Amino acid sequence: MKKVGVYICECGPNIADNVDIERILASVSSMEESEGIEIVAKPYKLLCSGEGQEYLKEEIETNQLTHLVIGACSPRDHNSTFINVCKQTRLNPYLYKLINIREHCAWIVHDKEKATDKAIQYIRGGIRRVLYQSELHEKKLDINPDVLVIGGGIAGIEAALCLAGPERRVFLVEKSDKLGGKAAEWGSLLPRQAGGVKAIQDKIGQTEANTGIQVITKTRVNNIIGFLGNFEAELCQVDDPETTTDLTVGAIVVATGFRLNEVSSLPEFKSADSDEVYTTLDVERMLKEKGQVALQTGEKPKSVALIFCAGREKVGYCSQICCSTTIKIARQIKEQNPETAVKCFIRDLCLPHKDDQAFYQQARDLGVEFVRVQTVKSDGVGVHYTCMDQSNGTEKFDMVILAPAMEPAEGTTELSEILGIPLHETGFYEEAHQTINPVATATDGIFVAGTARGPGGVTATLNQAQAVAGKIMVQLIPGEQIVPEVKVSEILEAFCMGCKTCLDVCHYGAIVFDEDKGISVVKEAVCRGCGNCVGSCPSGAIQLKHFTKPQLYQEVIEALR
Amino acid sequence: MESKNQKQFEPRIVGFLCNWCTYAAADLAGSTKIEIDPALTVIRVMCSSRIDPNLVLTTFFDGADGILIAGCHPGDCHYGKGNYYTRRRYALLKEVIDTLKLDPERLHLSWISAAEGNRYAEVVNAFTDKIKKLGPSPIKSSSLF
Amino acid sequence: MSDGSQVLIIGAGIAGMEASLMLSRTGRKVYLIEKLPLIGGKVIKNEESFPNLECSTCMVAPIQQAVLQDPNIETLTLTTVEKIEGEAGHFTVSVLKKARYVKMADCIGCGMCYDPCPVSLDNEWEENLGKRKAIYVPTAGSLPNVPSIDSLQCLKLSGQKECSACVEACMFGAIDLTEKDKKLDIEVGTIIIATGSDLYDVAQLSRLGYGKYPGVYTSMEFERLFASNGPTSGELTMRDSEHQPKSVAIVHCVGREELGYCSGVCCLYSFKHAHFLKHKLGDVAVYNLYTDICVPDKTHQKFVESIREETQLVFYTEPTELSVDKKDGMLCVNYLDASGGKKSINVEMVILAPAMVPGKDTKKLAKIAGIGLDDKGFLAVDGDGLGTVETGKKGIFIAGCAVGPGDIQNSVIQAESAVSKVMSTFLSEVS
Amino acid sequence: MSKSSKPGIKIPVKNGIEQTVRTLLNKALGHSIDALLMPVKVPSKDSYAWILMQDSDVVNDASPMAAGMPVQGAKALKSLTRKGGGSLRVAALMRPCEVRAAIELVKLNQINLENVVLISYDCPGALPLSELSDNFEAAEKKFKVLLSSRCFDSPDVKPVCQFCTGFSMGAADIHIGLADGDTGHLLLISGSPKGKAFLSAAGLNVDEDLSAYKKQVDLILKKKTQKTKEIFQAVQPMVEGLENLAETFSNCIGCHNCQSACPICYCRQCYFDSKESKLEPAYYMEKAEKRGGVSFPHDRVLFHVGRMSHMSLSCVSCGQCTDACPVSIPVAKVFSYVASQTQQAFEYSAGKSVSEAIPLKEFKEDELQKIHEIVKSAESQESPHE
Repeated sequence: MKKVGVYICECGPNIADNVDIERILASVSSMEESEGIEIVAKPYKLLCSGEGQEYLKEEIETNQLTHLVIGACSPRDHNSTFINVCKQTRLNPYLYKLINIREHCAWIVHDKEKATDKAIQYIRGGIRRVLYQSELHEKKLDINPDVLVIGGGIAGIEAALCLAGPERRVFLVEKSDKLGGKAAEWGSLLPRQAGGVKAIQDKIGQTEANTGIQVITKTRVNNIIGFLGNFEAELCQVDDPETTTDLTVGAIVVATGFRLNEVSSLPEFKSADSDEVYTTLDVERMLKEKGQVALQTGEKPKSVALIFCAGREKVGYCSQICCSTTIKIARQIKEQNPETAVKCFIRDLCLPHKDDQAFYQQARDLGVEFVRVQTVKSDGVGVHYTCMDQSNGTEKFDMVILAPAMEPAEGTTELSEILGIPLHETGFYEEAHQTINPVATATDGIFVAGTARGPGGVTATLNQAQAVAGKIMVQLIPGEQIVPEVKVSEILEAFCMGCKTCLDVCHYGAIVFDEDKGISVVKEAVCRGCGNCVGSCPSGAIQLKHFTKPQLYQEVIEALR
Repeated sequence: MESKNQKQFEPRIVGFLCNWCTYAAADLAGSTKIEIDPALTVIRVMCSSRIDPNLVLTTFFDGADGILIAGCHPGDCHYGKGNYYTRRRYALLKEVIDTLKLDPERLHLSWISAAEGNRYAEVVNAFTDKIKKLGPSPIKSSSLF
Repeated sequence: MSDGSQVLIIGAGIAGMEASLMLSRTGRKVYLIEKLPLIGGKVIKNEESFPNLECSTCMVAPIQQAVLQDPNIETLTLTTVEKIEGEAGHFTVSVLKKARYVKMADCIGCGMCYDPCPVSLDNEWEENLGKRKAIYVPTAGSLPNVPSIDSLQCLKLSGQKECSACVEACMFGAIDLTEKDKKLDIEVGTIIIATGSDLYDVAQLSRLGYGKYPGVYTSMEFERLFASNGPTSGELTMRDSEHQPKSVAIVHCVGREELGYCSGVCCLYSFKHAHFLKHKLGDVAVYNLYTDICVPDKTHQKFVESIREETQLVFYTEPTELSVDKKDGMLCVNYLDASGGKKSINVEMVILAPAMVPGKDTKKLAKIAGIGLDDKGFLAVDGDGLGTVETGKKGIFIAGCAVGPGDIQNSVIQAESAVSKVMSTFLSEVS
Repeated sequence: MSKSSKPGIKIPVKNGIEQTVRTLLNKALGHSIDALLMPVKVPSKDSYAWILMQDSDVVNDASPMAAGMPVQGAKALKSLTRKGGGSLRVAALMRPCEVRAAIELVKLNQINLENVVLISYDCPGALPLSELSDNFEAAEKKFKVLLSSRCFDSPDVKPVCQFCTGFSMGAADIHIGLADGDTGHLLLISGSPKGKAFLSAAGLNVDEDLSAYKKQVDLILKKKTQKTKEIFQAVQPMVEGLENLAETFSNCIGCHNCQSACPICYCRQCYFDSKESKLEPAYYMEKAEKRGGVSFPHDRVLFHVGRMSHMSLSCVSCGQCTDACPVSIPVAKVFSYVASQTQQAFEYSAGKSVSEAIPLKEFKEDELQKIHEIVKSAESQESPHE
């Protein structure tokens, strides 16, 4: 025989004064007959209090309750409190229901009679519902603490260094033949990144030396299956796709970086037949090799134009670091040959770091000229521009340096499909939540760091790599298990026709298709329990545990009484 | 007679609220003690996209005088994109109900964020008033359904 | 006794909360201390956050709830750090826990005690646009949802006269006017400082007329004015009148010149404000006066373009020349245009977007923690210029705007980054 | 359809249209295709069944253009390809509405067209099943006349067929044009590379200019569109408002034949037949008490409205539901009308093309402003403050 305990919290005066608890209890007890159940209905002064919780435990055990309904406050306040109470008893916490008669009755219905009627309606609905609820049991899953890092640039290196440890191996996969990525090509970093270049070289060294990190170069990812704690990855060699290796890891870090927008493809910047048109990266390389900026002839340029925001319109976003890095180049040229005329054609200066503006000011003091333009075109070494006040100008320079926008690295789209995680419209990876979950992706256990998730500088990249490491360290603790959400969707095989609608609507890729059975299957460890698939299923073949249609319908029935 | 009925008429309205935004707004409204008409009964779901058309129609044909579906503002969904799907499913349902002229006003979709306690009260009260003007759902008095 | 695994987190804003929740997942004991009576930080002051105009409460409330309900996290509100001794693995932190005069365990947040309180004063959390009592929660929906008593304003506590209105109103005996401030010593292995930042005090620039003309607002004041849970329930009625502005000038980069840096977020929220105004008032002329449009993220430029039609962009030079005065009832914003020509715009409302500056207690805290400040007065990070969250002192890390201006995303990333450092510190301890 | 995109070819009619088609298909059998799916008279000679045939003798017995459709072709094709494309190359000859249904089922992963060539024809409409069962021979004769005389406005065909605007070329790979009135010829049109390949394999190089044919089709279309208007106007009063809706379905016996016959209702078990949809007796009692009575089937109207919300977006107006209804409720007219509304709302046209996703499978962030207006306007009236 089902035995439902119904406990109404007086919440001090908050509920007691505004609804007639006695009447509620009386009405509830009358359900014994109609529903053919036993009911224990009692009031209590404050159930969320320590004594209150003890009292509940006592009641559950002594009365051997099979179900529990609590009439009190919002589940957002104390649902977890009472779930914990249940967990300390024999009662499965999913056979309990908290009814919010405070926010929904006592506090908003100012006529006591009506408030009481309403409360009765809610409580009865709760009793009906709870009778339709079923036990759910949390599963514990073993996890693999190891991590696969895709991309051997500084983002990947930093993540690997943070993560590798006695109990956690890191597989660092790089498609080229060496580590370091773009940053290693830089001649120098911003002065605030004083020891930057050396620091990066050191990190590369540490990575290669670290026994916890297995560096796998000239290799890319072929396929990924699994979920947080248990991924299987298939790698293959870049020049020989047939040669594959399999890995099992608990998490994946995407750190595939960026490339510079192909400015030569832009109509407004014809390099013509001039060989004196460079990108900022060309110049960085030049500085790294020759240690100075020179023309093809080897002579020093008498005049240099630096064009900011090249291709920004095309990509539709600001690349954040071009301003400061380009100013840095301008300064280097000026410092090396003070007599060279250095002119920067700028749009809006983007100097979001607290040190950038001073750096810019110093450039001015050095004699670097800044011209704010609305539009600027270049034709070989000829520059045509329109200023803010609509005045036009045309000048010839010995050298023109373009600061191109950052774009996602080649292969980003392919990889995103392999990983099954969405890209932002700009082609960079999309975060799980741009503001409050910025290094995670829609798929639990797959993270993204560095310029793969958007334009940014070295510091930001390192920060994100460390953030990813942090996320992984707290989620995959060596030797510990994880407990996935239990209120997840489940497929009713008898009803599923395999139309795949649910696969299309699931934001988390939590539903896969079983080709043999021809039906959908929920990856319970991935499902977040929103129920979107339930709403989408034309065949009513999916139900969300603890929010099943019969359960909700019981509430409806009482609501319409 | 008509008016007499309306005086005594206490509508039965079902409100399917998403846990993260609108249910939170209801809590906020509660804690600020705004008076809200008791006609609406709140049914909490994790996401408005859980609401399948069938559940809504069943509720409707069981004689609900009004049905409110409310969730996060588009773009705010706790689960990414859920409420965009809610919007499409509602659009379909609405179209059917409109076409059949089954008092479309009885079915209402609203976006109410967790911060909009006052607006929650406004929407619920206003919707209730509207239903009161409409009168009881004819379904309730017909043995055909 | 500390085994080195305990963590102290100073500041319960988005960064502090994120770090706390992450570390608690590892079973660590976390002490989260906050000087205000509520947690959530600055984010919850925004109705909607850029660039996706998401409801901030909807984003953060679940996080606040989770923090307060987490058995591993001990949240100490109204608490500040007095002393930090020892080193990584064995810090002893003395904190001062101000009396709340309301017992957390007994109060259920029904709010019955507010009305009886005879004291009414400006609510600083609402940027003084609203009123509060001496016993109060800063805003509806505050978490923890437990009031505190302002001992300086409370008639009894300030010794002005006998009063026990709140005590009588409380059915739970939750109010204890005899409660005393407490000093606590906390043993922790590592510390994360996430004390956030303040906004530049625009009153310092008298030329901008803030404080002189009621029509001049700071962007934070505007946020609260717009907020549906704010003092006006989101009605954009002007401070000094019942009516809504027909024309608004939003001035970017306030204090940038004086402080010598760009805060990187003001442009975005200023455009957001332009959008709010158009959205809510419709018939209103909005001007955004900027020196540089700084939108450093893949989504930001798109956002600005999306609201491009809703405002008129005005480029101004020589920020120090920009001034606000009043001519025949209208506020008049005077500025220099691209070619240095004097121009002015007449509006009813001016919103000043101030730079982000170090929190006022930053200096004190740096001293206590024994870590350095940078030339701007923010907490200094350590390490080859590629440092992110490490300080000069092992075991102490910084996250969020205490390091420098940044947006929510940035704060969260730094918090997560700091967590990885805490974890590794601890790892190296055991191994 | 421009000349290049849908070129055609004329072939002379020998011994009737059906024989011409059979000969054509027989040529392809064993070469460009391995099997044919077509209607064939059942042994008792009073109905048709879908037969998958590889033998040319069977092909010669087939009725490519059957007088009626006891089973919707898409259902047959579904049974054939539910488990995947298979290695056999099949050509299926169907009415345009059957092709549309097939396309919808492809989107719902119920049909796989990988190795299927869809062949359709300008459809004069199908005769009601009742006529076939009453007097099959007469019915067949009648239909043959419609075919050979290329008649597209017969009052004898099923009600939905009379105002069917999808009677002509749709998403089929090959379409047999009859509407141009040139009774001496068939116009073969290739609607896809697949179709083109099929024809050229049969030694037919398509390059016929279709403009003349198109004109004819458009003329018929105009008439049918006009007819649709009239019918829908007549349907409205039958469905608008609870009373009328209840009235229209009042003699529904809840057999759910309409749903079983519907090619789009592909669910293994309809929700409305499931235990879940039934209530505890106590609840019926309570209802009876409140309403003075509860009629059974309890979900008589709900069932139909439920189906509308379930399948109307994919409804292809084939009229099988009406054929299947034992109490002659004009189900098809009603659903066709509702479907026209819901599909319009999403600017969607069922069965038009595989590339058009079913509206409930996707969304756009910035869309359905109408919905927002509904919300806003409703709320603005609701909250009149200020």
